[in-house]
Amino acid sequence: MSSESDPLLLEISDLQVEGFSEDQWHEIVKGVDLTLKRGEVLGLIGESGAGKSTIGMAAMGYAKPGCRIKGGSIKFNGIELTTASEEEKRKLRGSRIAYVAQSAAASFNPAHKIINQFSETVIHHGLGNRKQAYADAKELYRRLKMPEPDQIGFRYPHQVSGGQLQRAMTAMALSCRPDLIIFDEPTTALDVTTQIEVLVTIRDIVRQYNTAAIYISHDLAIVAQMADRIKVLRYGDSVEESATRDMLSNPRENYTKTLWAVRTFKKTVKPPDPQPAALVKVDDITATYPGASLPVLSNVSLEIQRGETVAIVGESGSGKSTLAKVITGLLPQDKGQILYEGVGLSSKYRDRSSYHLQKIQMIYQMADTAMNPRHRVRDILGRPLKFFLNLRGNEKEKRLRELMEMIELDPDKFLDRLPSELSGGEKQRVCIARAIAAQPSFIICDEVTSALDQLVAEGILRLLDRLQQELNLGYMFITHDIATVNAIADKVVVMLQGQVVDQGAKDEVFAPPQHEYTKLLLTSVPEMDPEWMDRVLAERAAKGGMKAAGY
Amino acid sequence: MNKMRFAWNEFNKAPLTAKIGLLIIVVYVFVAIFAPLIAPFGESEIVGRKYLPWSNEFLLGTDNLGRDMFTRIVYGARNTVGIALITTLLAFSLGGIFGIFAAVMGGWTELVLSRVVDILMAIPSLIFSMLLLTIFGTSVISLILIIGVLDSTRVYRLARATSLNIVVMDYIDVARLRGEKIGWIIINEILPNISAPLVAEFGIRFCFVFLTISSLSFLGLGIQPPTADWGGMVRDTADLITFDDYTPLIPAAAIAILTIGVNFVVDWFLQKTSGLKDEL
Amino acid sequence: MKPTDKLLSRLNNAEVSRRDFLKKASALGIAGALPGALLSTNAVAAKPKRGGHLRIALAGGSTGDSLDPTRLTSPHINFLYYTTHAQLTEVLPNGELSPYLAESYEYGKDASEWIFKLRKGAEFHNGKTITADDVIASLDRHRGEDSASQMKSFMQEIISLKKDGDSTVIIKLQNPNVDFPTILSAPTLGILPSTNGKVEDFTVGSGAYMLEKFEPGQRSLVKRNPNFFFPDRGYVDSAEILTIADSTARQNALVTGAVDVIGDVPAATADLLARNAKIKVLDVTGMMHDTFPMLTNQAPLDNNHVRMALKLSIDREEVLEKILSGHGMVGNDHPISPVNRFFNTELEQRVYDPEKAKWHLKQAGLSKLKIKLSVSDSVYAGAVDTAVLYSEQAKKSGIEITPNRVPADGYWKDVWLKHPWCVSNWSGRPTEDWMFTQAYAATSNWNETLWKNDRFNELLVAARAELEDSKRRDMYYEMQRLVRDDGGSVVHLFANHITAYNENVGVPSKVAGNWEFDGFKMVERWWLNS
Amino acid sequence: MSNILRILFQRLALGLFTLFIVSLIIFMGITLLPGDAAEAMLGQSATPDTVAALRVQLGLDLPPHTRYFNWLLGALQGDFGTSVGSGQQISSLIGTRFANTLFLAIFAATIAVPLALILGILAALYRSSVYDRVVNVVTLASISMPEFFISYILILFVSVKAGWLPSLANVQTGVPFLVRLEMTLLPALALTLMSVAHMMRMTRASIINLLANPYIEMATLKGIKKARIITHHALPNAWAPIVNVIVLNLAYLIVGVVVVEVVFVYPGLGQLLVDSVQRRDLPVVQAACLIFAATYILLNLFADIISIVTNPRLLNPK
Repeated sequence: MSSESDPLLLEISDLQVEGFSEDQWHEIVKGVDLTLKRGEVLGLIGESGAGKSTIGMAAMGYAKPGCRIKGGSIKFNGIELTTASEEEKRKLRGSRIAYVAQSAAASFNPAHKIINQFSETVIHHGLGNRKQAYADAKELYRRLKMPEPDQIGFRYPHQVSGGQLQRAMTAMALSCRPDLIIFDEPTTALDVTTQIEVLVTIRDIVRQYNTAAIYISHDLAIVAQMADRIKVLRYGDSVEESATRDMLSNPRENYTKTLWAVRTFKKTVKPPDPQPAALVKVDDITATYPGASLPVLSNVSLEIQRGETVAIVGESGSGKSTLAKVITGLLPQDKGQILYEGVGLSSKYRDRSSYHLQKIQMIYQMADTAMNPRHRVRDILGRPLKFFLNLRGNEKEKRLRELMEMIELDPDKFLDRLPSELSGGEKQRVCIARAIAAQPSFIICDEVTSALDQLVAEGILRLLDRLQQELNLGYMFITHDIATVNAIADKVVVMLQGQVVDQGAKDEVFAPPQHEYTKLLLTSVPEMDPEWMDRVLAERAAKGGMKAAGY
Repeated sequence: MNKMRFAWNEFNKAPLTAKIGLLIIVVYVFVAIFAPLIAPFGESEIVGRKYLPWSNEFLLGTDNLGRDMFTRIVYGARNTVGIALITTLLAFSLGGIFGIFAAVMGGWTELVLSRVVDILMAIPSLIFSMLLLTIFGTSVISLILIIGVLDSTRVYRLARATSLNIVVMDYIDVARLRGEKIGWIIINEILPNISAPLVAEFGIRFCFVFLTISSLSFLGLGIQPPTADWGGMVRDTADLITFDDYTPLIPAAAIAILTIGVNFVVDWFLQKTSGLKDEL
Repeated sequence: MKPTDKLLSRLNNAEVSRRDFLKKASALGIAGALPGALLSTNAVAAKPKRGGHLRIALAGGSTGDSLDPTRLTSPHINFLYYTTHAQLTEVLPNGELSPYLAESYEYGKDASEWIFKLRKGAEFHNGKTITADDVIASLDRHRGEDSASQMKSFMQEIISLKKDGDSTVIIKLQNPNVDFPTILSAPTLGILPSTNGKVEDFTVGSGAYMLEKFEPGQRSLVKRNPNFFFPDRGYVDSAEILTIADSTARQNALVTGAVDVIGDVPAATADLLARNAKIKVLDVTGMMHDTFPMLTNQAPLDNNHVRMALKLSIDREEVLEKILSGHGMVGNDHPISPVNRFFNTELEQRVYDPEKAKWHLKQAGLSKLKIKLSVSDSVYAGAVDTAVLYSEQAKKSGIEITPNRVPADGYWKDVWLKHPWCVSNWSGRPTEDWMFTQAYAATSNWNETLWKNDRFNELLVAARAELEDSKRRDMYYEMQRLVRDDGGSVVHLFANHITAYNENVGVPSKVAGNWEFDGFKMVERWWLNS
Repeated sequence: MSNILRILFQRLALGLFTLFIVSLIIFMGITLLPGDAAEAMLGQSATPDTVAALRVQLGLDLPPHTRYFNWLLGALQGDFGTSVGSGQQISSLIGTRFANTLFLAIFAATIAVPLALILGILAALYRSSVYDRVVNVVTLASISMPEFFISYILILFVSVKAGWLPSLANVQTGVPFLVRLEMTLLPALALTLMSVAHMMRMTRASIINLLANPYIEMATLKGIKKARIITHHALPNAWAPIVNVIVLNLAYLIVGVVVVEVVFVYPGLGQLLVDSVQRRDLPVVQAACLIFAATYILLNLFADIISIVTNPRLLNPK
């Protein structure tokens, strides 16, 4: 793309950023160097807390509220941003350097039409009038392959799907034809089948306009599709940097290798039960949300046995989380029945016996919202012990410590902490311990690893697996991530639009995929291969377009 | 001991306004508790001629009956702050509990409660309290109960609205699925999480109680004499202001300073809990 | 030199303070005549001028006011009725009764028959000539069984109302009453036009001014009646009577020139107001008095020693100073004012005496007394403060008085005549008989102390029929003594009517004290200088 | 739009129900009060005889439920009866006074609302600055003063000392508009002082709250000026909470101004209501309370509609 002789567009050296929390300044970025040429795409990769977003924003001379750029130099086009005035920086932002945020839904102002948010940048920077901006917006929407490019801009953000919004935001970033765009995890919030399409359009348009970009992600496979060069970050420090192909074929640092660790974990395969007896049976369930006219689940049936993991796979809106709500009794079904050990459960949790409430537990995706932020770990775990098992005093304390050891956390250190004082992985472990505390036989795991970094997620999966072995638990594992399914499932249920489209033993369903949709899902998962995206597109084009199939 | 040290650390780190606010509150509370020891005279004792100027003997002069103004202000702290505090606490307990209850229960319970609150709020509150005070008499207890109940409608709305955000959290589902009783959920799961907006409202509501009482005493329905209360003291001497006599400014300032102090602390608390960092 | 003149000269030479002056003057029984005297220096030379628009603000008046004389009570209406409606008689500034719409009146064979001759050619505002029929219809409305009039009990004394020709009315009473013509000067007994014996229009009267506009609780607008039967009275062309309930608002209105005259100036701020060079404050000793009535049939108040102890435990001087800032005079535990004709000048003034009070308590077999005093500031401004002050003073006699503030609302129904001890206030009555009959007679509905003293009640009836003044005087003297030493009321203060006006307002040399605003007749009697 | 219409109808129906309950509560309240209109009117001069006579005249001798149903029947036909005290038609008695009350409230609101918004926006923009702190303290001090006291102070300085404005606001029908404005400016200012703090604080809080949203950061990163971010990106999304507070304060301006009316001798509905409660003038109390309740309900409805109209999510469903 770019020749070696080009002057550097962006040159960051020894960047230090601090954040203020708990009444003092902490280093977030600890002296990172970074260079970028015109038209070049640099991938920044790392786990949460690596400082990748902070560096991305610092490239615009911006630090989030509560953060400050403490030292180093940021030169954009020869302008030193660390010493530039607010006004100088403001004039660069949006026009010369643009930003594409992770959640387009949150980053578009809900009060204004999409196209007006596009034109605002152009008009505000004095680069055109409204009419010109509208025309340009439509042109860019067209190039980004958005449906109805002439009309879609006149909708409000909430009227447009996540994938389209992400494209609209890319268009907005391009509105002033900037020299540099910062993409901050632009596809993380998207479904896997949508993700690939957005990735393609982003890559193409960046190439078309020869715009330089910094592409930030936690997913190496995605970065591999987008970037010419990749830089790995950890704890605000640079780990290694090299050209994409070199990085994939020959990672130098151990840490880089661990970034795709989850793909190496495989559950210990158990021989199938000679006399299968369903622990939980979901029998022909149809359910509708109050006030809605269409059912969100239709005729769903499945079975989970003791000691077995059934993965429910599907994209957002497929009804997989709703199924969890029906099983727990939070959403009464219209039709069908939930059976536990052959006994029909009442459709409302309020009418269920304490025994059944105790035996069916749930672990949630967002450990943050699953734990009361005002309760300490001791209370969070202690309550089910007291409530279900009536443990008090020393007995309770003993059991608390046992639980903490089961989830591999030091009781002395962690028992008296608040959730906000735990890391993401630790939170999820505590949630697991809370479920275990009730001595259940069936646990619903709703996207329990989706919010976690890969290494941490792997730890959680291992823990769940170990607990299953020890306690002979049945898991219903809800996830959208095929890799996770591969790692942990015995059986797989594929859901689409409230219906089960495919189910069976993991190998029956996946190897090779039989159902069209299952196939689409599997092929949409990014692979550690810079050619993957082009390959998949070529395959799909050959087949006449999977999208046309209506998924 | 740990907690004391923690509190002290927190205090040290507090912004200046919060320190001032805390200082004001501490002084007021101290004065309220030790009123009989601080005040040089009895609460209603007549010590001299009326409207004596400030002097060494009568720090803030005397009032319209020749009672020591400083003494009245000191006792006023006890009565006014005490009554306002109890009233506000009552309003918050009632409004808070029903508000959260409505949010947790949803459905008919919420509908009925909200309707009742709407009806209570639709009746002009000053008139309503006038009616009720006339029916039930103007003892301190009925004053507290009536203002407390009428004020609780506003707290109800706030508590319900904020609880609705909490009720959708997964940890509420966890508690429900454990089979916890509504009361437990309200107190242990929801209340701690809506305390920030409630406290903010508390700061304002607390001060409004003074004003309500003083408005009521304007209509002749305030606190019983000779009990010293600031609102009533402003009322008693208010017309002097037209003659360039600033006596009524003393109790008025007592209220204003407390209002400002309380809200300084509330602002600080909000800043701490909301995590919203002002640009430093 | 008469004692009055001597005092006045000392006042002018600044030898005595105004308050001392008033105190001494009241002891001399001349306070009623004082206001005029006090003003004489600056008002005597002024000659009334015609013309102008006079704006007056008073405290009383409510949005529920009605012009129906059988339904009204508020000061605003009383004021208005004295301005627009003519009564048969009027009380002159010097306290004497004089014929008004009546040309003359006389009693028949005794005081149970009264003959009123109407003024010839007197007309209503609408041009209709006033006849005996109008008088009969107007008075009749108050005495029917279904009447809800304040004057009902007096009017029911009438056993027949007859006319003798078009301009003579003969009234026969059940019992003789020498003071009956005074009763007919009551504002609500203004004569209204009638057809076929029925009163029809309340807005039309025959007074010095005609009603232009009436907005209940807000204002009344009147303009001069060119055909008034006293052609020389009524100086201003028009006047406006405003109700401004809040005292500060009234004072501000005067200070900013929005009104010319205000009434009910709070005693506490009257002197502050007087500092303003453009504002004059007029103090009129009247008949208005504050009382603490005790129900004499309830223990321990049924014991006169207890009552005496309470009467001795109030420091009237301090109350006068602190509550009224000296704008008034101390009371002597009976309701008769120095303005009244038969004010007992021989009675010794009761003073604060905790020791004597203790002695009385002892006589009642008590070493100390705890008692609740129900008060409301709606009775009169400062009532609550007075009670608080009283309770402090009474501590010295070993009496613990707990002031109990009750709602203004429903005071006269639920507290007065119900609570053993409460606060009350009387605007006073122009005659001793009227006052005693309403508030102290055993048979009265308003006997606020439920006091039943046989000698007193005998004297009351006898005095009514007594035509000889000196004998009546002796009787009223004795009655005052009885009320003072045995009655159930602490009558501690007579409050002045404090009126303030701007310098442009002309004031006659003598101002009536029976009501405020020159006996509510100021629109007819006062003027504007430019 | 159908969305709004549906809510409108639903709320109006609920509002009518609320009004009915309010009328019932007021009726019971007044009936429970010690003393009735006859006793209240006669006051100190009441005798059992005259009270009984007046009761018959006023129709108070009927049992309570009969009186209530008579009233309700009349009210349903638009006849709210006559004042017990003055015998005036309720409509004529209340009409001008309610118009006065509305006038004052609207006048005060036209000063207070923009002022509160501007102060609040500036405070959010320059938060933690000296300006922010000063405004905070001043507004807190102003709301902690009793209403009558603020009014007295205003009168002292503006009216008595400076002589700029009249201290009396006793407007009458037929007063020219400009004179009316002049007469009511002072009470309007007093009301402004009392309501501006609350609205201003809410505006500030709502906007600061919104500033934490990703789209505000996005706007910053688009190089939008700070002032425009506040006015174009934060404010449009803050309308719902702000309008709620404005409505609450409007309700206060209409309903809660008894004290200000007394001090400025303004012939509004509040003073009439207090008078009528004291006089047990049930028809007037009923009518006034219902007007107030209806105002409150309509204002809330208005707030809901504003929050729908300013929220594209609700206005333009998917």
